[in-house]
Amino acid sequence: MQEKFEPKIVGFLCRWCAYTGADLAGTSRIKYPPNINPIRVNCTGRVDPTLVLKALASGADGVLIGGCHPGDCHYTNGNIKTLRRFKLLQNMLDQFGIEKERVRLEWVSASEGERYARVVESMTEEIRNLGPLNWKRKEMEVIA
Amino acid sequence: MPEMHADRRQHSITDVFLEDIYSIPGGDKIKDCIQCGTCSASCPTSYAMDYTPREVIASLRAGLLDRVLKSNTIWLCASCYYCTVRCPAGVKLTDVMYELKRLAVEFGYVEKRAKAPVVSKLFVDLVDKNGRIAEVELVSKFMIKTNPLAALSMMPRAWKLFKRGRMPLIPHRIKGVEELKKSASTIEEISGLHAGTGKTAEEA
Amino acid sequence: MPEKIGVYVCHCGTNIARTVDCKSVAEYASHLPNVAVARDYQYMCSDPGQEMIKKDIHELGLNRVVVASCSPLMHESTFRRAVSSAGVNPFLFQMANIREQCSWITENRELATNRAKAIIAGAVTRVSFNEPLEIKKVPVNPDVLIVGGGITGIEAGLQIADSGRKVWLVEKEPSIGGYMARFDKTFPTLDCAACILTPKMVSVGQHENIELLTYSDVIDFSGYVGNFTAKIRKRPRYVDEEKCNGCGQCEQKCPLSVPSEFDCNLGKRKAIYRPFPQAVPGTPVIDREHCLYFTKGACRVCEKFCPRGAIDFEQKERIVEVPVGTAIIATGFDVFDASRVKEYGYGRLPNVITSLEFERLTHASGPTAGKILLRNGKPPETVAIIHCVGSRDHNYNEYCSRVCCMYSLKTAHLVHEKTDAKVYEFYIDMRAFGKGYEEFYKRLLEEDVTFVRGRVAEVSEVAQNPSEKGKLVVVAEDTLLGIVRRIPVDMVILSLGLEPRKDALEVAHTFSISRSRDGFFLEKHPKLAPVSTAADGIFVAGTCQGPKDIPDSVAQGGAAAANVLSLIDRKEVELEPSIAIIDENVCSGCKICLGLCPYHAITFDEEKSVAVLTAALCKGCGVCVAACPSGAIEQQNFTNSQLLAEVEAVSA
Amino acid sequence: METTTKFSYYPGCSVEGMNKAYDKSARVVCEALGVDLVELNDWNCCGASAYMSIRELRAHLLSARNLALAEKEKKDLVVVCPACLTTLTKTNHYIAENPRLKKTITTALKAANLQYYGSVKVRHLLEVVVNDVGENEIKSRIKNSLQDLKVAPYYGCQLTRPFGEVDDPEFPTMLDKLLGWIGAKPVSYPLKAKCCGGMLMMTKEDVGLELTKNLLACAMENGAECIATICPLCHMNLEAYQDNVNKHFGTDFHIPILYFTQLIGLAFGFSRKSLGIDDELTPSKALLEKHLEVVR
Repeated sequence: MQEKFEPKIVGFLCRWCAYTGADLAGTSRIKYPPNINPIRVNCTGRVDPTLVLKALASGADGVLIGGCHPGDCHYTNGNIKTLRRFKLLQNMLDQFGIEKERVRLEWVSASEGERYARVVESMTEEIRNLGPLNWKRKEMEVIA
Repeated sequence: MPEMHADRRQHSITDVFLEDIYSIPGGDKIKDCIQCGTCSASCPTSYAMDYTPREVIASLRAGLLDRVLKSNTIWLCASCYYCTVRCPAGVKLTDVMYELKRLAVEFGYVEKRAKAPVVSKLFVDLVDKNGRIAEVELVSKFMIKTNPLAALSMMPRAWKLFKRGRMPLIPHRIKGVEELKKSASTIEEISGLHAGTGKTAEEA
Repeated sequence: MPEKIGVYVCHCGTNIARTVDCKSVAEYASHLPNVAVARDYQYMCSDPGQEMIKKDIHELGLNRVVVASCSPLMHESTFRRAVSSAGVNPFLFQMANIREQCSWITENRELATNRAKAIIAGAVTRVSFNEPLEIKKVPVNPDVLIVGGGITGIEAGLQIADSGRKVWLVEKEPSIGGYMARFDKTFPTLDCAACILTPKMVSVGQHENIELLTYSDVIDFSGYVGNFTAKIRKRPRYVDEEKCNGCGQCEQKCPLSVPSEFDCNLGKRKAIYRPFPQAVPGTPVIDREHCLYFTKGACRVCEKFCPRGAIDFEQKERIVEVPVGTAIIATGFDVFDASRVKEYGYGRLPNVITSLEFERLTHASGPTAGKILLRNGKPPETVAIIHCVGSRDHNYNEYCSRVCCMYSLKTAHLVHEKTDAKVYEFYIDMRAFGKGYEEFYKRLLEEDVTFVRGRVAEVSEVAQNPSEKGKLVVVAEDTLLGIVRRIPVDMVILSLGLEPRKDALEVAHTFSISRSRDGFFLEKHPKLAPVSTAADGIFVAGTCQGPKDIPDSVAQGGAAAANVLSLIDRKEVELEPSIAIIDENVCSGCKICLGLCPYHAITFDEEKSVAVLTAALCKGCGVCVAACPSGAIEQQNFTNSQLLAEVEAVSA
Repeated sequence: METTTKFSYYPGCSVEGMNKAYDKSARVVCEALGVDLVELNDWNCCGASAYMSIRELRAHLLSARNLALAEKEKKDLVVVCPACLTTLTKTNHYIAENPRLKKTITTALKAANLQYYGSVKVRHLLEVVVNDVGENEIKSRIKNSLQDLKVAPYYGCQLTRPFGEVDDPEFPTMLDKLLGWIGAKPVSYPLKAKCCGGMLMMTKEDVGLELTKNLLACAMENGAECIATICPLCHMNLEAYQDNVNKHFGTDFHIPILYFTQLIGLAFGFSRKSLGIDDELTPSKALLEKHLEVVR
């Protein structure tokens, strides 16, 4: 029997909303696939595209960027800056031939444990359907 | 929830009910019922019911769905949807009533001459035959099936309606009725022998 | 110095060990590069756990430490302290969260164990790149801002002021006192609200350490813990607070009466008014929207009769900037708008009233001087009290408002006491959880109130029989009997739920705090940090955090005061060191970062043509770091090399 | 200015059968208002409550077939029967929310060479007249104002329940507003959105009669001279069963029941015959003559 493909997802979670929301999912014992490796940042505004590409180049099959809902950013509007950058990032992925579903930007508040779990769940399923990302081309190594 | 056996009779009536009700969008809200009775007191016909709508859910929880399926409660629901819009737990009680009606017919809980199931079954037959319903045909067949004598008492009103051109006697049959039958049999295939098709015990 | 890393895998009893094979994880970690020792232990946060780390640091010469346990939000500071006390810079410590975001989210032991390994690999790789950082300390401004002058804000304000600290108390309304000032009696003791509240209000007004700003709101709040600046807008009262002695002449002489908001529009007030006689401050305000001088251009009667010349029609709005070190948000609640439940007829059927209106009716200084009367001036013979209006309802608010059961009992008692009316109480579940509450319920049972267990479906004016003629018919299922009852009554009192203030979102933005799903302000931890917020130095207390009764609100006001005083007495606070630093040798002077910084922490040095950072203003969001095209900006403790290393390790 | 708005029109079985006057008056009024109703070709029964009570999936199929036919026309689908409105809207919602149901229905439709993508908006004619046509347009066409005719607007259940998308589910006001525009005096009475008994009149007559009696009594007590309806089934119960109510309860109701489209038509100056008012069992002629300048 072929082994089930378990996608590897890297999550960049802002410490105020998404990371706290992810903690809440755990505290509430909400179950979701353990396919995400959370990396805590102060604000999604810190997540520059290099980090995302680095993750994909290093073997991750997908990347989740999780921030506060618009208007709720602890640093006024870092999440909005991320949103703008995210659009550019999507174009970049497109040029590399990477399905845009592999990188998601989601708003998860500190009280949305359930939502966080569902986001990870749906993302895991989506990437499971897409299959593994084998993307370790030379030019990529240069960028990252 | 595990897949249901093709033959729903292998399962308890409670399990069959829950399987069906959870498949309705928002159907799982039935779990949230806090037994407050808003449904019963909002219901215009609960005064005539054997069990109030709230007691329907209480019965379900107690494993006593049988008594509800045998009762007059489900056939008194007029689909006014007051319970549904007012329920503080978001239970779609009108949909629950529909589901119970279907189960009562499917699992043979209704008496042969019980009026409401008879009219519903007639309705289905006529729609399946013609694609539309002709009220006159429905009413007259219904009277003959349930209470031929009472049909006589209807005569004065029927005559008045007829005189005013409100008793069209020839039913309309839609052109796509054969196509519609194809679609319907596709549904039967997909959903299995009994599941949700509403075939009665006798028919199955 | 070569890196010598110690890795400690915590079982957290069975919290982690149940789904994560901690032994094999430690074994795995021991083979990771630069790891000198890897151990697993029952409770790393316990004293023996911490001692183990310290011992290894001393004996094995560890210079970096990773603890894999719970969320860093729980114990990061604990372990930082531990390594620090053993002589290792606390920032050479890295925490790996294998509980909240690993062991608790799945039942699959194999997957959870693999995930824990990857998370630890990330932390171990990262910690090699961590750099020692010095935590900067700044002095705490001992002045405190309190927003909201209800019982919670009053309690907090007095506690803090009594300790000798200065309090700025900001209240939106013309007087402090909040909702409690509008209540007649308080449950379950039935003591008179005013008797216990007004002395406290007076203390606030007279306290030498309290600067009271009423008719005011906070429009901006900036800075960081210990050093905030509040911008407060003080709306014009058109009465000089210094000159006015509260004699009330102006109110008597004012020719214009309008409905009183304080009395739920059941009574009247003048265009120049104090909301209620015991208002603090006692200075009236002129209601610009109604005042004849402001609307028609003529009158000024109040000015004529004021013996102190305190009326000042020229008064303007003032903006006050106040430096404070900490803030307590105690902005309270709104009551649910009963007209939203159309089937209860509020606003359509005259004798359907709200619980708040009832408070005013039964209050000795209310519009009926304490008499409970129908709109036609007659006392009711039958009264129905409906619980849970707007609460426990997915159409409105899902939560229980916590106070309604008890105040409904109080309502029933007062109706009983003041009229001969028969009282029906319709409840879903009777929640009597506080001290003396169950006893109070029992007392009401003994007072012959008729309790009907069932949520009311509608209040109808349609009579189905002669006994219902001219009555309000309350329709509910008596769920204990399974029959629908129609009970004709004269008066219906709707027990309103509590809601977040309409401006809660704005307030949350002003203070950079979050809200929970129900819209109330979010505490840092529901059990262990109930009055703290995620923003250091900003606390929440009372009903702005969630529905609660007076005892709990007062307790929270006191708790917030203690938190604030503890911070002040520390005299200094440590600043988050994860701020940006700009390498001016690399900066190309493109100025992209300048526009991005939300705190104006980056300025431009025209001479050198480089960007310059003011460290005290930086809050460490990292937006500039991610945007800098030449890589001249780094974020301490979130450097590119740290993050890239962690990313690479967890992705592999 | 002559503008026409085109809609697909779904009359529904009830209107095709015993309640032709509703269809007739709706068409007359819409023509006058520049609302072009194009009858949906070969429509079928919507799968209404009686069908839904026996077969769930096939009830949705019946609805979906109509929606698929309407989707081809690329226009909103207008209905006059609130039960059809609820049934069609329910299928629309449930297909959108339940992928499994959508798959089943899509497969079944395919067997009949049909497809439904979920884009059709189902609307009741009352809502179209009030929201799309509007006050000015209606007032400008009044030739024969109803001159303070006291009308009790009767909404029944399914215009606003369960979905509540067009008006308040407890106290709708749309029809009140419309009646005001055509010169009538809408009677305010608390039962305007209560249930008339619906199909129970056939299967459980005593309950049906009780509910209908309550409505008639409440409208009368509040001064109504006639009742405006928007549903063929409500109309039938209130009108054709008035005799039975009187017999059963010893009451003496003789209150004319008129479709809202008939009332608009009268205000626009159409003859009673062209609006199907001659078909009614409780005559309204005398009443109308009292209030209208011209009654033809």
